[in-house]
Amino acid sequence: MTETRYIKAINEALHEEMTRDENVVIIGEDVGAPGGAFGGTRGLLQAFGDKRVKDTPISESAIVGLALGAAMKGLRPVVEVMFADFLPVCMDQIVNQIAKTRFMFGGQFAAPLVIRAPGGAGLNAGPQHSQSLEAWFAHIPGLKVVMPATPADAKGLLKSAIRDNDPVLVLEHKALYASSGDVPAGEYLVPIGKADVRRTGKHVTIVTLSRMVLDSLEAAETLAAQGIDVEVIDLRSISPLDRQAIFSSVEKTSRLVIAHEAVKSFGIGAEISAMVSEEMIDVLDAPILRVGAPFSPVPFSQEREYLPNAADIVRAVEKVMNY
Amino acid sequence: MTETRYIKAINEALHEEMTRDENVVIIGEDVGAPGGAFGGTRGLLQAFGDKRVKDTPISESAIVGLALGAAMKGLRPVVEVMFADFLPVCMDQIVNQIAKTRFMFGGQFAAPLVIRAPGGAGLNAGPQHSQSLEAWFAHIPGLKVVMPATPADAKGLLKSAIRDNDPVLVLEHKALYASSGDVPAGEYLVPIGKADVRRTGKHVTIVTLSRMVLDSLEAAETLAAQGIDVEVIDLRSISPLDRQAIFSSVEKTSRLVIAHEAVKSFGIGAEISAMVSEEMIDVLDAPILRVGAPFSPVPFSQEREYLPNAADIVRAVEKVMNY
Amino acid sequence: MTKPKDPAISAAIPNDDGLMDLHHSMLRVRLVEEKLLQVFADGKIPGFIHVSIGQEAVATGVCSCLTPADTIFTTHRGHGHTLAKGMELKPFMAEIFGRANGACHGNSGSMHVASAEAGVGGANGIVGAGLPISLGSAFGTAFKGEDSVTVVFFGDGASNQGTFHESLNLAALWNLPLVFVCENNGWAQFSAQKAYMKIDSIARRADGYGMPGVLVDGDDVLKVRDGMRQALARARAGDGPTLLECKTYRWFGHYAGDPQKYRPAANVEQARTVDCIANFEKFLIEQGLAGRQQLDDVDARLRVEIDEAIAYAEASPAAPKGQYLNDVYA
Amino acid sequence: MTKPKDPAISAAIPNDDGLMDLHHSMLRVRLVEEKLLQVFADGKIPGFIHVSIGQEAVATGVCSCLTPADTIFTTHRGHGHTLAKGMELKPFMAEIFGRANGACHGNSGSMHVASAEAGVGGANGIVGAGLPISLGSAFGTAFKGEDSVTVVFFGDGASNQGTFHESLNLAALWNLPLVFVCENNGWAQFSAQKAYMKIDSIARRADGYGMPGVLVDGDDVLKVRDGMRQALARARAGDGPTLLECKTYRWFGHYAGDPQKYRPAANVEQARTVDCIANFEKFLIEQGLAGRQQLDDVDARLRVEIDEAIAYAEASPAAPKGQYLNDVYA
Ligand SMILES: Cc1ncc(C[n+]2csc(CCOP(=O)(O)OP(=O)(O)O)c2C)c(N)n1
Ligand SMILES: Cc1ncc(C[n+]2csc(CCOP(=O)(O)OP(=O)(O)O)c2C)c(N)n1
Ligand SMILES: [Mg+2]
Ligand SMILES: [Mg+2]
Repeated sequence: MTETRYIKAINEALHEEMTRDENVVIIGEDVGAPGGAFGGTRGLLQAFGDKRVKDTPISESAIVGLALGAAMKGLRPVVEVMFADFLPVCMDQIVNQIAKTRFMFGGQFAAPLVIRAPGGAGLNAGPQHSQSLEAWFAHIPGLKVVMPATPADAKGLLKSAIRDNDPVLVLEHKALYASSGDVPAGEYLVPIGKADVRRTGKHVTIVTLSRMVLDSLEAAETLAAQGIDVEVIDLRSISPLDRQAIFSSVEKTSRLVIAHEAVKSFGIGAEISAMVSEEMIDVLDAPILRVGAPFSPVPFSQEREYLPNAADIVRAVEKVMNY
Repeated sequence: MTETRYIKAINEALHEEMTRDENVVIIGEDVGAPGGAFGGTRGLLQAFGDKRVKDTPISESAIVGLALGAAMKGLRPVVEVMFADFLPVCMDQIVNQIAKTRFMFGGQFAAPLVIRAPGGAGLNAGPQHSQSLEAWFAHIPGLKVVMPATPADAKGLLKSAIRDNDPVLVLEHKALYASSGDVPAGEYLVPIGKADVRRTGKHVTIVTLSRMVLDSLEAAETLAAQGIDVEVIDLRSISPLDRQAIFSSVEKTSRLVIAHEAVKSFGIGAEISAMVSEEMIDVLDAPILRVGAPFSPVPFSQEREYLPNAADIVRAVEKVMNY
Repeated sequence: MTKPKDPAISAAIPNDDGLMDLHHSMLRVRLVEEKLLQVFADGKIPGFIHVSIGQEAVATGVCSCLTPADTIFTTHRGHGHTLAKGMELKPFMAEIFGRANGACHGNSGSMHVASAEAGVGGANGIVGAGLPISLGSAFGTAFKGEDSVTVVFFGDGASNQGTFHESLNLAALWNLPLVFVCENNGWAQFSAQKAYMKIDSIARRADGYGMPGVLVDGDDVLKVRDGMRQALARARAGDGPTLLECKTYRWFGHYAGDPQKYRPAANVEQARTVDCIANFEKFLIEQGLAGRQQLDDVDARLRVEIDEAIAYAEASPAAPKGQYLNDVYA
Repeated sequence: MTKPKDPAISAAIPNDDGLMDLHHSMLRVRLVEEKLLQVFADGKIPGFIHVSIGQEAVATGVCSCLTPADTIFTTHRGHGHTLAKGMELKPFMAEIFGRANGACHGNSGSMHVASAEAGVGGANGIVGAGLPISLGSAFGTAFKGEDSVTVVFFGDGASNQGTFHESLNLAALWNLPLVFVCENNGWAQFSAQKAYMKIDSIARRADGYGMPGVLVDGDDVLKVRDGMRQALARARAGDGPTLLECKTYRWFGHYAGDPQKYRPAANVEQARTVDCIANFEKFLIEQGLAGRQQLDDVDARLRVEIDEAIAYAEASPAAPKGQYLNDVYA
């Protein structure tokens, strides 16, 4: 275990997987000598050469499609899309091609590739550089989607994603890149599709992910001071979703709050809420509340006011506790 | 009132709006002399000339972006995207440009344009020509999204969309194009954001839209024979969503089933379920159930087995009634 | 193209430089698609199909230069390319019929035929979407040190999609072993070429990427083959990609059943006077390379093969219940 | 470009063919951006900014030919274009500072400055995304019978996005009154041009659309203006679009604060010896069109204007609570 920054943990995962498997290749804009816009691919060109670390033109559709073709030929491409907001630029390749390749061709071809893209706000990057669009991808059969909240998960999930035989979208959070935490050195895999109980508690369950895990844990501290014992579940993967982890926790607490940074309406919180109320409405002692962003693009100057935070989570938990 | 086909109703709306407002222009692939892939723009070139009816290359991003620029200059473009499955091809223009234009520029520019696109399955068109992706668009602030189920709504919603000062995505259903129904002649507007109670009932509410309205009404008939009195709400718009219509009905019935053709997971049913359980959990006498497609791309040969249908709705209603 | 499995051909007549194979391949595509039109009209095929009748010289001219180790990517109008590349007829047909033993388990039909075995990376329903994927295929084989080549087919309409541009730029930049084959049949769905581009020849665009662009007569299988041979030689020598435009004509509607109100029947009739197969047969006979009877025998044998494939497809079972859930994830 | 609101200039010195306006415009952009770098380093501006210092001749040469009725679309590196087109400095600055009376209510900052009044259809944070939108602007004005022209700026990096291709094809096909200005500064973020395209000159791509492509020295404001005058004449005469490539150099990092480890400082120093403003001042003095003192006076007046705008922005209130909900729908 060493204290490592989130972006460094990603870099470590890439280094290790490239060492382990010579079919792992890195593709993206400025991923070579510059080491990526945020430093995720730093040192890889020097270590593995320009056969395996490929700088590309600004052509997201071509890049992501290229990864698919290479994966069909047995490579394990890891593509970096500089901001998750640019995924819409190559949406056809992701949704109509990559996600459907195995299905459309009856299993004749696989698409074992990874797309890494930083989402989320927090750097005042404005409406076209701050979005959280994970709900879209979770709705698409054929894709897997993970969103690490900690440096350890950033490493362990990425390593698992690279070894996965299906396409995995790794949605990193750019405001977490500079955060630090303990990261196991060397081989460390976090399974895709498994949530993590980040704090156990008995009064209310918070299901959350990515940056909002930090806000949720902060809220849990505040609430603990009021005698409210909160369980915090970090989903880590949203597709596949660890339904069992959610059900087990709510079974125990009978109360559920869901917190994510994306726009609340039609966000992933909706699915979790619907799924729980479908299966265990009688267990619930209060309505399921969701904390998410208001229905507006991410503003530049009012970003902090706009973003959901620990105080919003505290209020939601108080509401379900006082119901 | 005349018995009119859904596609003809769309065509009528376009004719009328082009006659009313000379700034309405039609843009898309094969929309001119051929009248569109499904006949929606038939006769418009002949009636209004090639200044207002513009055939384009196969360049969805350019087409949709062109509509935005034209709208900023005061035109009222109506773009046809041949299949809703191709919206991912121009997703950046829709989501990062069109949806955010008013916001990003502080209201200096507006984007009053319409994108028409047929979604849904039913013609064995396979995995890349049959999707229902409405949940994505409902998640994006700045867009409005409507999905007409009947010829009358197809006309009335499209006319309203063209007059709306915000961008409106009109998701038609290709399997409904040939369906007929009474359509008021001439001026007929269906307000955006208002649901329609297609059948009143007191035991259970079905919230549905687009093609599944027909299945829901069929299910309601079957259930009526068993003495179950179903209320069917046709959303018509999903953004903005008519929350009040849903709440009022559930207030009365205490039971809710949601039915849509899209993949169930992370579909719009999730939002509706979450919203209702958030606001009125104590009113509910049973869990909210969702009927939607399984988690797979739309298959070619097994399309009928794959698609949710009236029988699935009947089963869900029986389940909530017997709860 | 895998060699046609018809020993009678090579035994009976001189097959100088594979000419009889070219004939066999073109005629096979033609007869398959004519049959498909018929069974489609009979309502035996769900969904819709797009035929390439009249354009067979492109599929054959290009694929005759390839080995099974080479990979092609094609379009909604991909039957010809796929068969010329050597895909087995039975799984091809069963897929179009939507049966369990179709090449794709009936998941996807005519628009997505594919064969890993024959090096067919798949037809594609999204216009222009195959080009980016083909980049990766070429990159992948080069990465592995294989000397195989990737070919991507696309239409004149597709050449106006952004993916065309991004892909040609990247392929030229990386010197990929890739051939871009633009099958210019003059039409995109219901529109004629002049309605969607100002220039006549798509090959002209190659220069903007630093890549050679070559225009050949797509109705002459030998000219297509010559163009392809040169492009392949470049690719195999490590000299990078080529844009090969093959000018031809779409004889039928965009899809089977298209009433084609958008073009005068007379124009189509006129274009049909240039028949790549009839012309090639004439050439073979004139050159003394084959006799009419021999060609008719090929035709007869092909019809038997095709009838068998149709019978196979029709006799094949529907996909088992819930099959669509089996191929979503590994 | 609206005329600079500085009567002293035109009164005091001969302003042959607007030369002093060109100087004023370039220097204004330069001084504004130098100031922005400074206040950004001081932590007064949230988010990030991209400056165009060294490239002012492009913004000025192009926009000096335009009237407020003409419309431009620009990029993440759009300060220069926007100001040269005549956007007021105060709402510009207040937007970059994220204040309530910023041009966009503080919703979006440096990457999205826009001015309906000045004909600035907006900067854009998505590389290549402005091109499709510019099509509609040109279509819209032509539709209404206006004789105004639309100009879209984009970078060398952007010229590899699919949107470039689709937009040039459509503009040529429809003969739109549009000028595509490629500001080729040799870099896309952290990569040099040869890393993302095989050809040197983007203008070479115009031919593939049936459109003229013109390459000019983007560091010479008069050459840029000449190129633009010809492109504009074509557009206004109804002869359609032009691709005008202006070759220049990015003096600073991609964004303010970029450590630029990816390029040797010496190369940048070398490139900076070509300074469009210093060269133009030399020319003005040599031609006897201006004296050093006069130019310094312009500089001094601009600094006052800029300081006032900064003071205005800093004194401006933050956006009111919940402002972000106000501009989502009409
Ligand atoms: C992105 C996209 N846009 C539109 C379509 C509808 N469409 C299918 S084929 C076709 C015409 C294609 O023309 P071309 O590329 O010349 O190929 P051809 O049909 O002539 O073989 C169109 C518009 C599509 N499938 N995908
Ligand atoms: C679609 C998209 N991809 C990548 C980026 C990240 N990005 C911002 S600017 C830039 C470089 C653009 O280069 P160029 O077009 O030459 O413009 P310049 O910065 O040189 O003015 C990149 C890669 C983006 N904003 N949008
Ligand atoms: Mg064609
Ligand atoms: Mg540049």
